[in-house]
Amino acid sequence: MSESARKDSPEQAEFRQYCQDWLKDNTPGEPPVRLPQSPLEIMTEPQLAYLQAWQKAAYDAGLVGCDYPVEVGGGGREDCQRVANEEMIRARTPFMPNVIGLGMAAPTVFYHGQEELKQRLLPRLFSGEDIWCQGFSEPGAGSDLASVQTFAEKKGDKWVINGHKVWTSLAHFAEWMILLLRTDKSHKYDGLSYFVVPIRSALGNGVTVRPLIKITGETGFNEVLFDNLEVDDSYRLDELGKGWQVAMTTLAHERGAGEKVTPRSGGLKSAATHATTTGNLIELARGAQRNGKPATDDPLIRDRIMQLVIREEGLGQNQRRARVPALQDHPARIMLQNKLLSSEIAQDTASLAVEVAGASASLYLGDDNAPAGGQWPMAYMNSYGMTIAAGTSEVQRNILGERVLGLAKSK
Amino acid sequence: MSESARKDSPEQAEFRQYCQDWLKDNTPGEPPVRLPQSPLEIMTEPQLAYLQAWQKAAYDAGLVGCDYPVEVGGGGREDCQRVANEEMIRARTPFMPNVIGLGMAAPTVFYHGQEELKQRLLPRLFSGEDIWCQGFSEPGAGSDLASVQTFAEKKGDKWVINGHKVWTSLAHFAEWMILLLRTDKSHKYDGLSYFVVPIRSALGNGVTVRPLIKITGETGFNEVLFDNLEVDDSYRLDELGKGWQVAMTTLAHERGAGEKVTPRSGGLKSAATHATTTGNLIELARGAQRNGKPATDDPLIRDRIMQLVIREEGLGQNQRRARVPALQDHPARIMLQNKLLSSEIAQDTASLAVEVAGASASLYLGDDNAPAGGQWPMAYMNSYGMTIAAGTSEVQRNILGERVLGLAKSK
Amino acid sequence: MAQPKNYGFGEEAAMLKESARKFFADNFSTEKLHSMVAQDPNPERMSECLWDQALWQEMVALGWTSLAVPEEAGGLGMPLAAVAGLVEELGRAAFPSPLLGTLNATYVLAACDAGEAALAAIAEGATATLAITNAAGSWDIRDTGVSAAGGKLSGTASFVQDARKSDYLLVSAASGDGLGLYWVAADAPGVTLHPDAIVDLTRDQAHVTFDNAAAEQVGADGAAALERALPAVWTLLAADICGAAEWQLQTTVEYVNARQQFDHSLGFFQAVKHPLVNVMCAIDESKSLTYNAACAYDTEPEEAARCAHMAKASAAETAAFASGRSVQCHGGIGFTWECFVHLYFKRQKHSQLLFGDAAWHRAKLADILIGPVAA
Amino acid sequence: MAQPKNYGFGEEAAMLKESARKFFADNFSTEKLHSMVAQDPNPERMSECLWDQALWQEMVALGWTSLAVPEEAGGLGMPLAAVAGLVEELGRAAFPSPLLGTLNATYVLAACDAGEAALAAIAEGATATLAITNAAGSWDIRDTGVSAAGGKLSGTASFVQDARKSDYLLVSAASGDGLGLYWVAADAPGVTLHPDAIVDLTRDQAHVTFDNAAAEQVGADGAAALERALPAVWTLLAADICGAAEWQLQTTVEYVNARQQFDHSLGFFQAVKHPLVNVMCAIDESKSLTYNAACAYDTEPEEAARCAHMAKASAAETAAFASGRSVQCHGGIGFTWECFVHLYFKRQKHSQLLFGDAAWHRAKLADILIGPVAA
Repeated sequence: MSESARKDSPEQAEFRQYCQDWLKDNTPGEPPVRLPQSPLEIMTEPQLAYLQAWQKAAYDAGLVGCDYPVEVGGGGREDCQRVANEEMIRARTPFMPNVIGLGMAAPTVFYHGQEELKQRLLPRLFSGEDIWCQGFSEPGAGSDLASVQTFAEKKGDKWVINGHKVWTSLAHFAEWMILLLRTDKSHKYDGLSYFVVPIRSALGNGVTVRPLIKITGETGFNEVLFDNLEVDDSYRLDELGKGWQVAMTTLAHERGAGEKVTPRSGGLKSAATHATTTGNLIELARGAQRNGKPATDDPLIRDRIMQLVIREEGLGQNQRRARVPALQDHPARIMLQNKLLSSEIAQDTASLAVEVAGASASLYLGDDNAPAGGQWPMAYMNSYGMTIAAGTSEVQRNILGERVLGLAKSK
Repeated sequence: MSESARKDSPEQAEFRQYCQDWLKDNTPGEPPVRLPQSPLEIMTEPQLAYLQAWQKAAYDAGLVGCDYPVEVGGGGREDCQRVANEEMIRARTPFMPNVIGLGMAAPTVFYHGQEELKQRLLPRLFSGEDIWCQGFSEPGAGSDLASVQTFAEKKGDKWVINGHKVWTSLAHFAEWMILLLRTDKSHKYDGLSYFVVPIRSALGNGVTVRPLIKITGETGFNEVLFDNLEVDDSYRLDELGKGWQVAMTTLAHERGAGEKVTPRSGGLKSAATHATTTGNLIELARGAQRNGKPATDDPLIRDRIMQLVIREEGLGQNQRRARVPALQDHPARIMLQNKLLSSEIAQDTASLAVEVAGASASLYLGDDNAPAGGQWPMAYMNSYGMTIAAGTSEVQRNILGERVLGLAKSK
Repeated sequence: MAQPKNYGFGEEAAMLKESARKFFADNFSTEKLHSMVAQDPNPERMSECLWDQALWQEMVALGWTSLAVPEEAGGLGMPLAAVAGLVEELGRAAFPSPLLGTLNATYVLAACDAGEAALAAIAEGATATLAITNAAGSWDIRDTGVSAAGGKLSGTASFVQDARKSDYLLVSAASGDGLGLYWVAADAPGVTLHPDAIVDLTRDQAHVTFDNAAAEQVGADGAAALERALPAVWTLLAADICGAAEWQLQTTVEYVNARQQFDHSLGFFQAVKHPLVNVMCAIDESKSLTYNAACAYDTEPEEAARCAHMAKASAAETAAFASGRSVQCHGGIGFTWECFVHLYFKRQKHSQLLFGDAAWHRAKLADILIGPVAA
Repeated sequence: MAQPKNYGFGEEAAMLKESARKFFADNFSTEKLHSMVAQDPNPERMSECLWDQALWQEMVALGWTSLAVPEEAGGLGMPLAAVAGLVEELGRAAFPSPLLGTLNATYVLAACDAGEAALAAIAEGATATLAITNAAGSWDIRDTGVSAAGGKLSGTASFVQDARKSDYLLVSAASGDGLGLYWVAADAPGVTLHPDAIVDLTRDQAHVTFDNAAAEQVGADGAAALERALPAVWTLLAADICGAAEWQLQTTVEYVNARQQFDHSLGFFQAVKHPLVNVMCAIDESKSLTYNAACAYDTEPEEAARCAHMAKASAAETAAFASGRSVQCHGGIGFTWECFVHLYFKRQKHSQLLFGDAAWHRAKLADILIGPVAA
C-alpha cells in the first residue's frame, strides 16, 4: 500500500483504486508537439489541443472537480481531489491547460457566483473546453492590486467596461476572464467589484488581446484592452463593492491556502520538457566540466547543489508537516510560504545551473551544442516571472510578516 | 619614497619626515597590560593610563590635532592630520583612548562652540587628558535619534537637565559629554539643542554613571542618568533649537564624511591584541583541522575566506578611489558606505572564523585551549555592536538609498 | 518500509510534546534560566555547571530519560519522532540538563551488541553522554582520541557535552580490533574530567582524560553502531535548535512589535519584517526536515543518514541565522547581558557547530546523493 | 615599483573616459541598441551579428583600438587604468563591437615574443579576438582545443567572442613544443566560423574550426604570454561589467522613483531600497578593485594576477546580483522584451561566466594567498 493511501477514508480508498485503474489505461502517450514548461506558457494551438484533450478525458472520467457538487458539474465527492491529484502525478500524466480556471476561477465562481452562473460555467471550465484567464494586474496596479482603474459604468441593467489589464496568461485562448475592476472611484477597496466576462466572443467587439513578449523571447501572456465592453449584471460575483473580498478568495486559492483543492496533474516532475529541479541540475553537473573534471567532483558545486537539495526537500516536507496538526505553529504559516519558497528555490536552482554550465550557458535554444537544449538560461529568466507574478516575493514577505507573525502592516 | 608620499605638498612632505623621525624614537614598546580590542572597550585604569600617556606624547609632538588652529590647541597645519595618521599607523603605534573626543566632539565643538569654549576644551581633548563621551542614544531613542527625551529646562541663566542616556562608551572615564537633548517638547527636530556637559566633576551631583554589561560579558559602556544637573548656558553649542543640525556635524564625522580628518593611530592592524582581519582568519585556518587536514586545504573554507579577502580589499580600495575625483559617481557615495561595509565585513569574518574553529569555537577567554585565546567568539559577538551602534546597518542603508540614490525617505 | 504520512507523530507524541511545553512554561521561565546561569558575566570566568537538579529529578520521574530506551531494556521504546518533539521543547526552554546526552547515548547503546546493561541503567534514571570526539574536533566516526587495550582506556576525549551532569560516559576507542564503544562511570578510577570554559551558558563541556581506566566494552563494532545511531543524534540536535530558534523568533517578534521608532513599531519596517520572515521560513524548513529525519530513522533506516544530514545541515544554518537576527533586531538592548537573547544566541552557536556544521553535513549528503568524488 | 595613489588615472585618462561617455550618450542610446539587436525575440532564433559599423569606424578613427598598442608598434601605449575607464563606458553603453576582443588580443600580443606585426595591424585599425578556449569551456591557459604542427592549425576553438566582427584571430594551440600563440585572418583558408546561437544580444560568439590552416606563430611560449596578459583581460571584462552594472543601477533607481504603489514610490520601500543600496556597494567594490587591478598591471606586474582575480571575482558577483535586482525591481514590466533591462541582464550573465566565474577566480586567488592545497 502506498504511503498516501495509508490514511484514506473508505470513499477515498475506493476512489484511489478507481483512479489507478483508469490511469493505467488512459494516461496519454508521448505528446506530438514539444510542450511548454508550464500551462501558462502554452503558445500554439497544437499544444493546447493535446492538453485540452487530456483534461477533457480526465474530467469525463471524474478526476477533475471531484469535490464540487454534481449540480455544478462536479463529482460530488468529499476530499477526493487530493487523491486524484496524487494518482495523476504518480502516473506522470501531462498537465491540464485550464490552470487559472481550475485553480482560481472555479473556487471564486463557486463561492461567490449565482447558482445559475455556476451551473452554466463550471462544467465547461472543469472539462477544459472553456479556457479561463485572470484580469487583475494593470500597468499602474501591480503589487498594489487594489489600485486597479479598469472601470465599469452602469447603463441600464448592463455594465460598460473600459480599461487595460496586463500579464494575462492564456488570454489568447481564453473564453472567459475573471475580472477585478472598479465601480466606484471614491473608495479604494470598497469601490472594487468582481465580474466574469466573455473574452473570445467579444474579440473585436469591446475586447482586444495583444501578446506581450517575455524576457526569454517567448510569448505566453498578453495585455487585454476593454473598450466599452457591455456585460450583463448577472456576470457580477457577489455584491457591488465587494470585489476585494472576492479577490481574496481567488488569491487564497492561488497561494494554495484556499478551501478547495485545485485539480492538478503532471506537475514539474512529469513535464515533457526540462524541469527546474535539483535532479536535473545534478545531471547537468555530471556532464559539465570544471578544471578538467566533472563538475560533480567540485566541492563548491557539490555544496551549493546540496544547499538547494535541502531547500527543495524542506519545501516538500513542509507540505507533509502542514497536515500534521500537532506540528503546526500557526494555521497558515506553512502554506503561505509555498509560493515564496518554491519560486526562489527555482530561481536559485536555475541560477546555479547557469553557473555550472559555465561558458556553455551562453548558448540558447537555437544552438545545437547548448546543454539541455538551452533550457537552463531560459528557466533562469522565467524564474523572475515566478518571483514577480502573483504577488512579488516582497509582497509575499509582507503577507507572511503581517498575517503570520503579526507585524505592523507595511501597506 | 612611499606611495602615500608621492603626492605630498611641500608642507606635507616636511611634516611626514618629521613624523617619521619622531616616531622612530617615540613609538611605545609593549604595553604592560592586555589592551582591549578597541578604545571603546577600555575597562581598567592601567589600560587607560598607558593609552593616555601615548596620546599625550603624540599631541605634545604635534601629531594630534595638526589641522586645527593654534588658538584652540591645534597645530595650525593644512591637511596634515592625514599624514600623521599614515605614519602612526605605519609605525604600529597603540590607538588613542580619546576616540570620541577626537572623532566627534572636537569637530562639533570646533564648528559650533563659542571661541572661549573651544580654547578651554580642545587642548585637553587633543592631549587626551580629558576623555570625552557621547550622550545621544536613549532607551526610547535608538535608530530614531530625533526622539530623544532628555530635557533641559531654563532656570535663570542655567539649564537644569533630566534624562537617561545609554550605550555611552567611556562614560566611566569621561570628563565631558557631548549631549543631544530637548529644550522644547512641541517640535520633534526643532525642539532639540546640543550641549557639552561635565560628567566626572558632577558625579553624585546630578550625574550617575552605571556600567552596562555587553553580550560578551565585558563592560565598556554605560548608562548615564541626569537628575537636575545644572549647567551654564555657555556650554550650549550653536543656537537653541539647532541641536539636530549640530548632531549632523557629529554624525558626519563619525561616518568619516566630515570636514575634519580624525586623528588616528594604531588601528586594527597594530592592535596589541587579536584583530578581526582575514589575515588572522587565514592563520586560524592554518592551525584548524577539517577532515584530518588543515582547514586551509578545504576548498569551501578557501572560497569563503577569499570572499572576505576580496571584500576587505574592496573596502580599502574604496578609500583609495574616493580620492580620485574622475572615478567618483557621487561625492559621498563611497564614504557613506564605510561604516556599513566595515562592520559587516568584520561580522562575517568573525562568523567564518567561528565556523573554521569548529568545536573549539565553544571555548572562551578563560580556557587555555581556546584558539587565539577565545577572541574569535568574542569578536563575533562584539561585531553586533558595530552593526547596531552609531546607526544600525538598516539605518545606514536608508541613508545611502536616500542621500546617494535619491530614493524616497523611508522615515 | 514506507514512511507514515504524519511522520509517525501520533497522539502519544503530541501529548508528550504538549506536556513538555507546559512543564517548561510552568517551571522554568527564561528569567529563571538567566538568573541561574548568567550570574557571572566575566568573559574570563572559569567553567561553570549550573542547572536545576530538582527539576531534573521531576523530568526523570516523568520518564523522559527512558523514552528512547527499548521496551525490552525497561524503557518506553518511543519512536524518535516523538522524542524529537520533546527535545524541540527542551531547546525552546534552553534547559540545561543531561537529557540530550543521555538520549544520544541511548541511541548509540541500542545500536551496540552489548548495550543492555547500560540501557537498563539509563532506564532506571542514570545519565550519560557521548565521549567520541578527539581534540581536533573531528566529527568523523573513526577519529577518536582514546585507545583501548585489554579493557582499559587511555587518551583524551574532547568536547564532551554536559559531562559534569552525567553519571556515565559512552566512549569510542581505537584498538587493534578497530573501533570499540565503552561504558564507564564518570567518576571511575583513571577517569578525569577537565571542565572547559565555554561561551554557551546553558551547557557544560569538558575534555576527559583516561589513564588506563577500566571500562566495559558495550560495542565491538563501534563504527557500525555509530553509523547507525548518529543520525538520531543529529536529528535530536536539530530538534533542539528548532525549538531554540522558535524562541528566538517569537521573542524578537514580540520586541519589534513593542518597540517604537520613527512613529512605527519596528516590525513595520521591511528591513526588520522581511528578515524575520526569512527566519521563520528557515525554521520551518529545519523543523520539517527534522521530523522527516526522525521518521526515516524510525521506519526507513537506509534513508536515515540522508535525511538526518539534511536536518542538521538545515538546522545549523537556521541556528546561525536566527541568532544573528535576534540580536540585530533587538538593537542596542540585544547587545547587553541583561537581555535574554544572548543565552540563546550562545546556545545556538554551540549547537550549530556541534556534531558537524552545515558544510560537513552537506559534504556527507553529496557523497550519498551524487556519489563520492573520484580519487 | 610602488603603485601611484590615484591608480595612475591621470588627466588624460579622465578625458578619455569622459569623452567615451559623451560619445555613447550622443550617438548610441539604449533605445537605438534595442531597436538594433532585439528585432527578433524568437528564443529559437539563429545566431545574429548586429552592430553599428559606421559608429565603429568613428571609434577606430578616434584611436580607441590602438590605445593599448605600445608606442613602438605604432599605438598610443596608454596604461591599462586609462583603457579600463574607456571599457567601463563601453559596458555602460553595452555597445556591440570588437573593441574588447581587440584590446584583449593587444595585451596578449604585447606579451608575445613576435607580436610586432600583428600589433601594427591593430594600430592600423584591424580588429581581433582571442580564440583560446576549448569546447569544455575551460579557462585554464593550457586547455586548448587546437593543435599546431608545422605552422598549421587543426581543431576547434570555442566561445570565441565577437568573432564575426573580427578580422583576425589570436589562437592558442598545443604542439610538441608546448603551447604556442598564432595569428590568423578570420577568413583565411581552412578557418571556418560557426556562429553560436546565444542569449546575449549585444555580442556574437562562434566556435571556429581549423582544418590545417596556415597561421603565423607570434608567441613561442604561449603559456607565459597568456599568464602575463590575462590579468589585463580579466580587468577589462570587470570594467565592462562595472559600467553595465552602473547602467542597471541607475535605470532601476529611475524606475523605482517613478513607479507608485501603495501611495509611495517603490523606492520608499526598504525591500526595494536596501537591495539597491547593496547593488551600489557591490558595484563600488568591483570598480575599486578593477582600477586597483589595472594599476597593478601597469606598475606592479608581480601583483597583477592577484589583483585581477579579485576584480573579476568581484565583478562576476556584481554582474549576477545587479542583473537579478534590475529585473525584480522593475516588476512585471522588467520581465518583458520591451523593457530594456533584459539587454543588460543577458550581457551581464554572459560576462559573469566569461574568462572564469567568481569561484574560479577565488580558487586561483587562494592559491596565491594561502598557497596551493597539499596533494
